[in-house]
Amino acid sequence: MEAMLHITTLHYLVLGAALFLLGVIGVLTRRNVVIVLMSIELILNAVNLNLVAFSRYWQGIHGSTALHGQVFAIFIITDAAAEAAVGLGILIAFFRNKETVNVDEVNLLKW
Amino acid sequence: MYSHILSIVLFTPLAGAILLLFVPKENKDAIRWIANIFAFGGFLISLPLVPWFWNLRFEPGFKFVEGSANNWIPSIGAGYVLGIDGISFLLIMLTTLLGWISILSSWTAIENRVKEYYVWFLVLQTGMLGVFMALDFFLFFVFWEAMLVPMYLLIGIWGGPRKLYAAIKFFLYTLAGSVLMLLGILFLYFHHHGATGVYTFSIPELYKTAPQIYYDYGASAATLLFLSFFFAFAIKVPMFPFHTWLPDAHVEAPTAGSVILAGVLLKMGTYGFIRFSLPFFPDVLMHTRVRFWVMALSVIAILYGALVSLMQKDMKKLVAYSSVSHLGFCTLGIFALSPLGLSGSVLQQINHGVSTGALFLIVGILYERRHTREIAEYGGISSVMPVYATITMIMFLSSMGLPLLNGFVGEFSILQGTFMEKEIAGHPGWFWAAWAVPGVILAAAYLLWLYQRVFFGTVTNPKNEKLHDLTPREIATFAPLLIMAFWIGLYPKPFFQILEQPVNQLVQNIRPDYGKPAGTMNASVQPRTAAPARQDLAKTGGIPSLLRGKN
Amino acid sequence: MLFLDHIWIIPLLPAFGGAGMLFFGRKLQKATVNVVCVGMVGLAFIMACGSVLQYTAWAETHSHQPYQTILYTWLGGDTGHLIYPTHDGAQAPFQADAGLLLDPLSSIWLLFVTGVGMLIHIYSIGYMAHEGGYYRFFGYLNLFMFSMLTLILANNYVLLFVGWEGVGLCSYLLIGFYFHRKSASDAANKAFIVNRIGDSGFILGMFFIAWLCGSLRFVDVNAFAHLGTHSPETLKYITAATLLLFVGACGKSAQLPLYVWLPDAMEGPTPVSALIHAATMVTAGVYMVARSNALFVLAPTSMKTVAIVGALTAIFAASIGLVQNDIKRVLAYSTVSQLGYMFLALGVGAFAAGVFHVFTHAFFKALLFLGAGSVIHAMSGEQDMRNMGALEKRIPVTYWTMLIATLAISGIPPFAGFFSKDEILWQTWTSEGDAYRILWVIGYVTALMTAFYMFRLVYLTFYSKPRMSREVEHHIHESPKSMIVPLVILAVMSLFAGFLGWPRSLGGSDHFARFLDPVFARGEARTLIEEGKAGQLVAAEKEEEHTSPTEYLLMVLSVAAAGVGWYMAKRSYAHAHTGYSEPIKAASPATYKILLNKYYVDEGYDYLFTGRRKIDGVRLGAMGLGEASSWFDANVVDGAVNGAGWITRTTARLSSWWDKWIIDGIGVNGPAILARMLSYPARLFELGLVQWYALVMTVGLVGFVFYYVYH
Amino acid sequence: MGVGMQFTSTDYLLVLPMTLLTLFAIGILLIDLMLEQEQKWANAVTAFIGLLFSAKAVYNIQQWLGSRPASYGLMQTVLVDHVTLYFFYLFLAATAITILMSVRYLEIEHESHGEYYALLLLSVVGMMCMAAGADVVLIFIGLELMAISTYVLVGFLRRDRRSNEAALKYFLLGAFSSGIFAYGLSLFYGLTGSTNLATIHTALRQVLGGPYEPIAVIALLTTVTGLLFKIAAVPFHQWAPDAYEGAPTSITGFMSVAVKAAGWAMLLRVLILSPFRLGGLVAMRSIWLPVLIVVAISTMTGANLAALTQTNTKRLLAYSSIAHVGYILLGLVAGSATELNADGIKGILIYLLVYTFMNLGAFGVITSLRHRNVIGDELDDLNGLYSRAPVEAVLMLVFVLSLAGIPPLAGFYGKYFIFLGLVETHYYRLAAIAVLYSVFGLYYYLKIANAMFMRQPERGEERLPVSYAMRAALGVTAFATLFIGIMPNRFIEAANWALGIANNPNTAKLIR
Repeated sequence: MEAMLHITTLHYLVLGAALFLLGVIGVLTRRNVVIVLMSIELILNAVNLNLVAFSRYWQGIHGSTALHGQVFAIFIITDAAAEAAVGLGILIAFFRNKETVNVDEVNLLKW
Repeated sequence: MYSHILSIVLFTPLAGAILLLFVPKENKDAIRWIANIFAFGGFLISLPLVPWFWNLRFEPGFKFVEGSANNWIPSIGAGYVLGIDGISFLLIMLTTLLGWISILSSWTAIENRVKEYYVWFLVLQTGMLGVFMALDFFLFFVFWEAMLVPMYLLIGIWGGPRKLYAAIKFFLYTLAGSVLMLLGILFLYFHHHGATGVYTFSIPELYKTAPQIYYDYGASAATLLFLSFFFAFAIKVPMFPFHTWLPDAHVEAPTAGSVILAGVLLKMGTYGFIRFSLPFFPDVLMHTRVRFWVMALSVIAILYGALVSLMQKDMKKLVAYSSVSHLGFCTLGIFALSPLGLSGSVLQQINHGVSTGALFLIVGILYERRHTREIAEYGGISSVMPVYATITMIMFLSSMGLPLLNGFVGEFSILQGTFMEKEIAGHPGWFWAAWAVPGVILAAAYLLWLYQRVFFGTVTNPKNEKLHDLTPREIATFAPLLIMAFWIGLYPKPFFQILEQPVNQLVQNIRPDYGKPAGTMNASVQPRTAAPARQDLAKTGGIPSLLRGKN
Repeated sequence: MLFLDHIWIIPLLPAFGGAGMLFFGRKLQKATVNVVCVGMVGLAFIMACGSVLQYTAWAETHSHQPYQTILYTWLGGDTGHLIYPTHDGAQAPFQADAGLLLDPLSSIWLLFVTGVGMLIHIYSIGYMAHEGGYYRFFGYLNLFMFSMLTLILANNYVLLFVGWEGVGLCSYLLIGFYFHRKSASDAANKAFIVNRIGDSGFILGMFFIAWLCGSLRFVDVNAFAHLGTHSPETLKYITAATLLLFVGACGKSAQLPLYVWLPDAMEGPTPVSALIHAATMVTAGVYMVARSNALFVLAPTSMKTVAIVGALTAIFAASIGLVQNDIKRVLAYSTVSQLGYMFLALGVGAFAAGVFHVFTHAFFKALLFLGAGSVIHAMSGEQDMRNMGALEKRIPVTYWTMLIATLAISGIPPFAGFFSKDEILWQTWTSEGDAYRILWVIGYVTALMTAFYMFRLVYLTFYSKPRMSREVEHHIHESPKSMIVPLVILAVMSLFAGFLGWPRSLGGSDHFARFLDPVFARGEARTLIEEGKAGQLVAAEKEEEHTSPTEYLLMVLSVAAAGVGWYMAKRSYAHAHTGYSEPIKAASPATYKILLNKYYVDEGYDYLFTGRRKIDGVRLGAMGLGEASSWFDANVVDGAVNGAGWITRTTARLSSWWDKWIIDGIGVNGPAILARMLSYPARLFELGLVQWYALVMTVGLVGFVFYYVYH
Repeated sequence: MGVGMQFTSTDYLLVLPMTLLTLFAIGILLIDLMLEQEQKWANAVTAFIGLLFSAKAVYNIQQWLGSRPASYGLMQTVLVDHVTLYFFYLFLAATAITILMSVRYLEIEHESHGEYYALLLLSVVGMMCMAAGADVVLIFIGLELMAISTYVLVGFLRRDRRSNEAALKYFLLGAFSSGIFAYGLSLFYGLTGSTNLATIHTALRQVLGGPYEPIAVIALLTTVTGLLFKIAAVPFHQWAPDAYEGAPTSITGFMSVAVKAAGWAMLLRVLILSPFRLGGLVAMRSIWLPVLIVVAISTMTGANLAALTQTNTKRLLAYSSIAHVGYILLGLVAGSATELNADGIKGILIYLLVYTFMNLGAFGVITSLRHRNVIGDELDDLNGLYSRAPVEAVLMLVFVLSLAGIPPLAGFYGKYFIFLGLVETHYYRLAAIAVLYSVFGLYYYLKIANAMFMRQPERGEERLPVSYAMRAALGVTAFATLFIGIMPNRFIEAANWALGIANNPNTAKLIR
């Protein structure tokens, strides 16, 4: 039993979960749309982290070809980029008409 | 012709409606003529049924059956199957007749959006006929609900001041009842499959298995199922606590709409009771508590409706409430579950169609001339419009059940049919009859009082001095009703003969112990399995057991 | 058998007349109307006479069977498959034929209905000459004849009920003939509705009979009644049935407590009062009970009820009649009273006597009314006797005929009334049991009263001092021929009709009763058993008893009573001048007041049932509820009508309130309103803020997670 | 894992529809550059042709499949079965109708750009991936492709604040939800070591200790959240009303129909891979079934209540479409109650079919009301519509009644099969609730009918110009609504075919 710190999948999971929660909280609390956007990215990163960690984990079991997780992660990264682009585009269009980036002022449509 | 008569009768009005779509809506007279021609044609085309049916009147089962089960939507086992027995035959004739009369009656009454009006009216006509003809539950349900739409529009577009409220109330109220029925239908559908391994909505087929539900699922389940149908029909009739849509709908609806509403639509409820509730849930109906409630509600409706109509200030509302009372008689006759009561009930339905239909026309005629239905606005009319007054008197008398007019025949048979039962829900039959009889007195009271206030006395209101008497067209609308009133009153024998076979068969199925008149049993509905068989069914329970219990 | 075989034509003749009048009458000349309507009734009368004659011949050879002819099956499919269970579980077909039955009983009615009917039609020609709606009047009259004849000739209860309701309708139409007068249409409604109350009893009674016998034909019912012994339970039902039938009779024949409509019915034209409310229609009840005698005798309770109600009605109405001033009302109450007599007779089992009284009464009461009509005609519409007097010379024919009628009704021999009334009293007396002696006393007193008020009428009208105004006096004239002739004929009849029932005790041979024997014999015999007079089963023995000294004594007594009545009337009114004094008033003002106000019955009904009258500010009965609810309406239900009418109307208002606010309100609109109310929070949920939405999502998610992870 | 890396003709065939659409999308973008403002209609035509080609491709697949129920492709990532094809046809039809509805509308809005049609086609590609994907990666990518295109389309009216806002909200929440969704998928990958739904299924069977394995539960619920968001079920629905109201009306129709259908395709895929090959998360049914029941009830309740008092037609229809999701969810409940229940699933398919036509029709009518200076999406804009545009009014009546489920209109059969399934699987209470809510729903549909037929128009009686394309669109939708209503058999058989059920109800059983 040498006191050497093993970083197991669980650690990654916990980290992922933490990121995820941070992201969620960010989405729920921040006023600035841009930051909300970033929080969403945070969530996606949590996902990526999970995927990569799991991919590692399963390689340990099925051998080195179990790359689905990593592939998925790559896709998600791409997707995140696309989302960001579109999101910012929409935000700009919005900003053009209503000089604000505060979510709580996005309240024309309701009830 | 002979083999497809029902389809022809059914779709003639619809054809008219479709034809009307191609007439420019500015050309009002052409539209009126076409509509009337088709309505009258619909009536004429239904006439051949009379001799043809007459020859078959004692034959068991449904006549003029058309189409085969599952030929419409095979993948769910629904078919376009039409067929009639004595009960539906009479109601169909009533529908074609009233349809024509009410369309004729709205010649001058409807001035705006004429085309639309007649289109919807003809569509409504087809819908109602379909309800009475359908031998497939799915088809029945389609007609049953589809027919709400045109009625809703008729009330809502050409109605009075509170038309929106009335129209929506009518639609929602009646729909609320019927959706639960849909679930009930589906239950029967699966139960039948469980029993026979066949999915079908064919009503004669369901007749065979539905009564078993009582033994497969127990009394309470069967009762719930019964209720799911009961509400649909009770609302349509309308029976006592469910009647409040009626006055609103009637008061707001245009005259012709009221005529059809009272004359035909309400009959769908009673028809539903006779066609479905009775054969499907005989044991539930014989159940004391259920029987007591349905009888009690009928009696309450009779008295309550009469009492309320007594104090109405609006003629139309008065007539509307009187319908509640009259329909109370009909349901009383139905739930007495005796051949006499049943035939009386059907006859009374026809009578109500004729008399109350006429009453609404009568109110409509005054309304057309004075644009008010306040009783207080009138008085001494009989000196201004003698012909009108005479016809009104006759129709009032027929409505209050004066002998030699139609009303009496129906009420008398209903009351006697109820009276003669030794025991209904723990009370002797005469107990129920005795409760119903005051309705006859009250009927005289509210109608005569109305007549006195409207027709007797001197013309006090200057607006009433110039009223012109009935035009030939208006007289023409009344003529057939008068003829019917006197015919049924003086010589109802044919009607009783037409009704004899179906009602006896019904009672046979509900109460096999009831006295057995020879040769009225019907093959299409076989009596439920004998008591011992029921026992083991009850024991084993559940659908699979039916496979065993079937023979 | 020309007539008998075509007996069904008899009711149809007036039916055609009536229908013709109602549909085409407006265009016709009065002459045509007369020819048609009077002609129809005339023909009917001729056919009636013919049929009855042929029947009597026919009956000889057919052991006095009733003659029955069935036109077609009216109710029911005539296939015997539409069945119902009877009380003993047997199956009976639902059936009622349009069939006619002629037997001695119906023959008698047939004769006097058509006969008197015809006379009154003729009379009306003159009387109604100047009235509007001439054709309408005759149309209704013919319609009435049709209904009445149906009622008489029906061979089963249902068809009888047809006529029963029919006459009710016609009386409604004729009472309301002057429909522009509110009082008239009110009276009409009152008549119809009160009759309906009786009819509902009748219907139920019919059902009981059908339930017991499995048929409503009179022959079957009689057969059932006559067959051997009945179980006590059956007898119980028979009692119920007969009592219910009697309720119907009370309505139609104006017995306590349903008599109230008849006096008001005088709103109608006088010929109507004569025909319908004196001679024919009101005797329908008697006819029906007599028709059901076989059943009634099986139910002693019912018999007693009939007798008591009859006697009470008789004296009750007579006492009111003592002080009335309206000439027609006097006659109306006297009619009620005489009807009571008839029921008394039926009640004690003296059916023949009762019928005989109907027969004689038909003539002299019709005559009285027509006479009164003639008087009113002469007095140009005046009906109050206080403004008449000394018409003896001015309208002699009327005077003489009315005098004869008065003698007849007062029971002065040898006028018709004497025989029938005496017979009734005698039969009452001979019935076993003290109760019947009391009834006899009542009847006797009634006889006295009758004589008094009738002669009071005569004296106030024809003798005494003229009390009418100048110009009225100026116009007084004898009525036209068409009115006089019937009066004379009727007078003759009232003089001689009684001879038909000339009692054996006076050396006659009671043709009338003998004629009716086939109908009643067994019935009366049965009563005797019921009354424990085992000894007198046979009619022969009755005869011996008949000739007992008691009978002569009673006869003398009743004549004496009439005489006394006459004398008292003469003494107090022979010389009445303007402002004369009523003897009863002098004797005891209180009594007079009560009588004048008809025992305050109408008022009482108003207090108890309708509540149209207050007792020192407090409303009882319906209006009590009415006021409460109308207060409620005014404050709660906006725009609800205030004030209330009949008890039903009040209940109706309550129920309609219930309808509008409870059933409709909570039951139907309630959900709708509730839903709309719920709709707004559901929408408010939709804040429009992204983060709020995200929060909701998250909460939803977390909620599910928590549910599953910790449950 | 020795999967052959070379593509076979099968692979090409199976993805041909997507490929074609993608090519046409790009083509449109290119062509658009050379088109003058008044020639923009050409884009629409191109897009339409693209759809036709794609449809032909789908038909080819159908032919090629023949009697075989399904076929895998692209290394097990694509699973094309009859249901998939059914959905393909549905997407294509919906998109085609949308395009017909859009042409004139965009001109009025002065926003007729090629991107619009390109994005439409691309989103269809995404939908097809969702419907065909057997691998969560593909499904997720498809989802994003569809979603992102739709974000843009929702915000397509750049100058309209409501449009911007709708887009922004939709985007933020959409991204948020797909994040959550992806997180769930990642967890599943962790649990099973595979992204292939079939494998996930088998693996889950072994992995699961009890069904209440916490990780699994969290994974499931997060995933389901993502799915329910896409079909806009309470409580994940709130984006829908805003997005629907703000978006261009044509797109609102498109979203409420095609996007929702795609969401359903994905839902079915993930939860029960395919009627021919159970997979996905079906093993955890005991967990997600109750969730679905709760969601279904709350969806019907919330949506119906909120719709009751709406004054904006688009928003009202948005809520109504949410309510419909509630019914369809009940279909899934019935459909997966025991072993798969034919009628329940069939209910979903038929419901989506009829819903496509009637709802698109309704939005089509609203779109046609859009003309100069009148947006026409307020309930009052419908007042007296009958006198202004009788045809539209009657059609609208047909559509709303069909939405309310009045026979004999298409909508009835959707509800019918749902109820059928519920009764068959003994969910009597749910059935009762559902039917009562359907009555409830009728009320606000009648509000539309009242406005059109029984109220007087505020504005003049001037008739509305209606483009031929729009007429075609309305004609098709109306015809379908009526025809399916009166002669439903063929369509029911189509659903049967999709599920591989015999047409004779007596022998109709799912293969497994």
